[in-house]
Amino acid sequence: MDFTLTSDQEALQDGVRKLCEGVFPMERVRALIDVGGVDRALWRELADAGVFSLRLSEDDGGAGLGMAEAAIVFEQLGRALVPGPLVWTHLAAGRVPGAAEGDRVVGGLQRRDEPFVVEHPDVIDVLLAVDDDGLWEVDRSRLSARAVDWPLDPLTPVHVAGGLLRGERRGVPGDAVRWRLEGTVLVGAYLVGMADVLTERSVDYAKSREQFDRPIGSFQAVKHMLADMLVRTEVARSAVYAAAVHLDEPALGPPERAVSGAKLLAGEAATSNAKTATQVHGGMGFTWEVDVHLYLKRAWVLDTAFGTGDDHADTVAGLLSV
Amino acid sequence: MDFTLTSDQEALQDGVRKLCEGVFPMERVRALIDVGGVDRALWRELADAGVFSLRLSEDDGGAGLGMAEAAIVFEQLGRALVPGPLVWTHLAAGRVPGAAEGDRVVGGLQRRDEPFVVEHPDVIDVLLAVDDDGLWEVDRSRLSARAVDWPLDPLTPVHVAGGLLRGERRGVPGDAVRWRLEGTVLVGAYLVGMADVLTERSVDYAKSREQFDRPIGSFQAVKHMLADMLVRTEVARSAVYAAAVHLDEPALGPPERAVSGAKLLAGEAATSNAKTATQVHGGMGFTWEVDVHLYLKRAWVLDTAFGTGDDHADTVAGLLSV
Amino acid sequence: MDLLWSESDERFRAELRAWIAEALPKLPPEPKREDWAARRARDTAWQGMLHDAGYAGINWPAEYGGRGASLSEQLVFYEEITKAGAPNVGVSVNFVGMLHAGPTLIAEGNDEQRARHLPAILKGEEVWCQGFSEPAAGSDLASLRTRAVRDGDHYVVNGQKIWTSFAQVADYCELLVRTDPESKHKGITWLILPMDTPGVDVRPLKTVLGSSEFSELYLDDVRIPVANRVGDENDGWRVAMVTFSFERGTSLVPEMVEARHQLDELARLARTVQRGDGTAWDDTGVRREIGHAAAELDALWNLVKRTVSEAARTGVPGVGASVVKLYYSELIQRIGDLALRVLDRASLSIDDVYEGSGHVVEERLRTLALTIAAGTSQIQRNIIGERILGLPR
Amino acid sequence: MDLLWSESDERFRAELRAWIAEALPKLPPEPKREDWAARRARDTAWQGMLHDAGYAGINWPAEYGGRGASLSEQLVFYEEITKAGAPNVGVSVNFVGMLHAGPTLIAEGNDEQRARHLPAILKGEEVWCQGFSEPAAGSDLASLRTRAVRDGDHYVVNGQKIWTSFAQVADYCELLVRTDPESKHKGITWLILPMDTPGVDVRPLKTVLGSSEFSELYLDDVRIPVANRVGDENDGWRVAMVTFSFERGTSLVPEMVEARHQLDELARLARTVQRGDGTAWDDTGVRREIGHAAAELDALWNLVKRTVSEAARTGVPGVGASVVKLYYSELIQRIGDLALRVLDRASLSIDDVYEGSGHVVEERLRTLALTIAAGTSQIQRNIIGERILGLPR
Repeated sequence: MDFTLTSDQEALQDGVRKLCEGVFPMERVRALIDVGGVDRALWRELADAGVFSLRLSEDDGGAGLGMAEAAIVFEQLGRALVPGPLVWTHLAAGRVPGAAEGDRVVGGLQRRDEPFVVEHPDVIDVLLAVDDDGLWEVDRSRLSARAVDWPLDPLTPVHVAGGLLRGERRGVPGDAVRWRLEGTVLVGAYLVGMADVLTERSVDYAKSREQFDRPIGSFQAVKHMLADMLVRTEVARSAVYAAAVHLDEPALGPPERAVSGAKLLAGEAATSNAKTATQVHGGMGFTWEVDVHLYLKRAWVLDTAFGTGDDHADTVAGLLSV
Repeated sequence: MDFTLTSDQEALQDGVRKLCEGVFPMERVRALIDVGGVDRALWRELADAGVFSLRLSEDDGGAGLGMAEAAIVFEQLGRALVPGPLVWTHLAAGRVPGAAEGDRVVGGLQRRDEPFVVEHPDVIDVLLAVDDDGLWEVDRSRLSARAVDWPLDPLTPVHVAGGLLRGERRGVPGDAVRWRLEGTVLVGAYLVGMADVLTERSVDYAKSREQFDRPIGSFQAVKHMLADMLVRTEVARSAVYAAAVHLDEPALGPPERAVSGAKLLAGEAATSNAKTATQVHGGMGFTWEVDVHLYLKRAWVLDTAFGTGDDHADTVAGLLSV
Repeated sequence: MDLLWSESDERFRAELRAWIAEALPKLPPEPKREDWAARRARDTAWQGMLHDAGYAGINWPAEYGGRGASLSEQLVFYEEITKAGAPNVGVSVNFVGMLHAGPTLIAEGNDEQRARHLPAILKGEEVWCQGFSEPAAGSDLASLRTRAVRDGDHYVVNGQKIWTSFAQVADYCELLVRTDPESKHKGITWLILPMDTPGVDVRPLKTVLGSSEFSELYLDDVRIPVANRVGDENDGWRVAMVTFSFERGTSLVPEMVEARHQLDELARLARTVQRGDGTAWDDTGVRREIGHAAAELDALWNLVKRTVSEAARTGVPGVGASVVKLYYSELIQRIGDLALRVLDRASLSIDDVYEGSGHVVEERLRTLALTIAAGTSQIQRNIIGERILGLPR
Repeated sequence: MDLLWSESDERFRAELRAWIAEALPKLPPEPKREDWAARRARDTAWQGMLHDAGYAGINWPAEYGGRGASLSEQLVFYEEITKAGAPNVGVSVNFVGMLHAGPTLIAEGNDEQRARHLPAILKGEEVWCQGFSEPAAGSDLASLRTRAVRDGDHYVVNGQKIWTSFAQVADYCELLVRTDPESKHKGITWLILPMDTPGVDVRPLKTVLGSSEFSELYLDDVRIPVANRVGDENDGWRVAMVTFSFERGTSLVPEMVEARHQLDELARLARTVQRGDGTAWDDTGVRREIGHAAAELDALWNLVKRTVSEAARTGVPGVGASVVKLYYSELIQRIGDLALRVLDRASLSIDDVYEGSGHVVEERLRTLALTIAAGTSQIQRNIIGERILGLPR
């Protein structure tokens, strides 16, 4: 039992962080609004860094790493708010040709209740659907989808589709179960990264912004809001790391409870921190120019991905021993 | 439309307040712990002041007043934390002989799910039960009840009973509907009075208690907690008064939504304020000697009386126009 | 305690309702979000129609051309206007003129200023904007730094304002400037700025909604006649605050009427949204939270009635007004969160996925500003703690 | 990141579990709540058994007679003890001796003090209580006023202490006194007070639970030998704080293990409590909140593991320890509220209405203290804001 990052994991964390700072500074992320969230060249840089392939075996061109490392990577992507169907393409690596290499952008959705909301419709090459019977590659030519002019998140353009058809099979039911668990944790990790950077940015702002001749961060009301941001982040991060480790280590027992709890708390940490960050930034938090709203909108989007908080709370309750 | 107290109502409010200050100072309320919550002489003083009879016609020995006035009275009783089955005896006035005059102490309960919890078992002369079919006087000699050594609220001793039998009929189904509505509002009014006095007492404490060379009420964290206490009280009070007025004035339409909303918010105001008051009082709030815990425990008790918050939120939702 | 409307209130309501039913269809359809000229045209047209029918300036004294309605009639007015979906003064391009600048001129302007502006505002001929906030003066408004220096019979103004609504289409701006750098509250002056004065530069400010109803105002050697000063030099803080007592608890009324409507809409949506074998409405937890929010809105509405009744009796609105602003702005955000939860994946679109769903998502974004503007929730709690509860600073 | 216990941890767990299974039945049944003598007898008996088996002072260094267990073994120890329902050091009558006074003597005592007290504490022969808080010195502990004046080789102490646990049955008290009235933190001294010293008056303090595990301590010309001083005169604040670094994130572990058990109990209760046609568990809203709380407790437990792992690596527990105390104390109160909601009318009784229901009601009352004691939640947020986030005071 040593629940800290290994030095390899620390190095990975550091590397991805620097990659994101170099390739995805905020102005470049913002520029992706105009191209549907994905720029092919940047996407390939992610692939080259191993973001999609890192859990493939070395024989398959991967790094042979586990979910713990994937979670570390996605946390950093979340900090930088890198857009696009990162989780789906990561899951598809090794199963959909070209995904691991960044040649094909893979999107996906869970087949639950209609209508189906397809993210990044104009930039994805492949659309996957997961349901209880397995993984499917949807035949998009037969899809009746409607474009949305005004998406909630400008970096997550969407189509609304009905009667989503199954296409070619890409996996059996067991794969679907595994994908759901892994996807849930990766989204959770991304959300923790968002919660984390929102705390940092809000703290910085509260230290520099003065009102009534004092930095606003010296007012207890603001200070306590910021403290709660840190608290939510640390609690959610512990949950996400633990869930990832549960997926890597079967001897720890069934992972479902840990996975659902992680997504639940990560979603709440990111949405709550984004709302608090808006409040701490005052009027500036209501402007397009300040980044906080981009985080808030993405947090809301991802809170619905791979199950909502309600879904996951239900799941955890059902797994309590009584 | 003039939603302020009339001068008669202000006089009534003032009168009951003074009565409570005179007859029910906190040390006397505390002394009632040893006698099951009711002292016959003090009970009769309440009756003489018209607490039970005020809505009876003048011919029947009452004051011919309405629910608005009853709510004003019960708010004051709540401030003073007067114990005993005040609401049931008030409802029973004119229907159970001796109730209005304070000669018989009337308790009651709603027949819903077992087990039934009978409050003040040792001091009530009559036990009423309300169900969908009407009002009933329970034959207590046939009741299988079990005494509780350690009640949550020392001023609300209880028995636990099973298989509660109906006894003599005291009212038709329409009476039961009316009693439930009226009882709900009166409990709500009592809870608002509690929320109110808890705010006052906490503010007083926060002004006088010094730590770090400052009154703790000057710390923003404490100040904001106290502000929220006031806010909750004012919002709940508006709801309770409005519910009472709806019961008095049929032209305002069906009262159910207003009544349920009032109880819901009053229960939350009292329980939340009592918890906040405990926190503001620090270590002293954890002592038996300081009164806050008596309010907290009573708030929890009353939050379950005449329907829980969950019940009432459900009721309001069901009455939304869609 | 009486919640029944008086006969005269009911008569007023019936007349108003009949008039709206006739007048509203004459109005052009709502313009696109960013078409400010068209929005000005429509809002001022409606203002003109209100004026001709005798409903303009519902809370303005009759001697200044207003309706001089009682506070209960004002409630009825806002209720009917909002329920009918007619343009609401609170979100009109000239809300500043109607709710702030006009009332300030009534209270503190001179005869000439009143004669020149009040009729034009009421008729919908003149639109005002507000130049109060600055980048470094938000919650601490009195620290504003836009400098006005006397030069003969003019003030020469330099500085920057922010959060100026509808500046693109405004004729005048109520401007707070610093005339004494040595003192804080007592060094501020209130000026009437014609927006076509040279040196005024309006730069649209994009909000989280992607729209630009707000602007930044850059003021570069802007010359404003001393005759445009309202009140004394260095007395502008008091002048600006006078307006707030004018509201007497009614300022959020249209917003709250709209919120009640929106909650009904949310309950309807919850019955529409498919969830497993049923709808979102079948979820006890969600349904109960909607019911809870409805109870809170009902209670707030009754608190408004208490506040307005107290104001009608005593002239001051009592504790209610502070409470309503704080509570409402946090509640409406919670309602918005609840809406996102009900919509689930459909919340990813601000275009309607279900009829009306886009509106609730847009509202969630819009209401982000409510806990910040006009005093953050943190400032509101300070005010309640210090002014109402008497806690030490 | 590794959550699997090492082989040696698992071996430790197996041995401990076997020992507990054998030892626990030998203990007398739990005494009545207020029978302090019997509680002392039972808790010290258990301590003696632990000592003889080599488990006493699980976190104490071996050179002072402790087990010197690794941090992960400490987690295993607390987990097994709690799961088995064995007496927990955190709520034992001698928790002060084991967790505060003993560690302080190890760190700051002299050889004589250590030799005299440490073995006795470990064997269960000596019980300590704590004399830190005063009526006017709670959150602001350093403002304590209990006065010690030097008189030859004694200090003469006058003052009042409060919140002294199990003082009725304690042999010694770790006492903070003021030796320099001119300075604040730097005028405090740490003394060993034998409880049978003349002038010590113990007055039980009744809590909201109606019980008296706490007392007030009145000190009237109490003479304490200077030899009983730990550390230097006026250096007592630092001495007292040394203890806290000893915990390294484990202090709430038994409490949290217990809470996980309690939440399972609540889920079981929810399936027992009849509600309409079904049980409280059929209520989606309630069930989801129970699931939510479980997720939070799981996460906190994992945060403890992170914290302890960091402490094992670096010697300091990092941010986790502050977060766990703040979050846990508020969470456990929410769980208690949820329990009252599930029990509905049955919550009116602290005697069991359903098996185990009384316990959760009693716990709701007990946990009221957790957001207050050892630093209120408000103080905790200040600490996180200032020490971790670096915000200005």
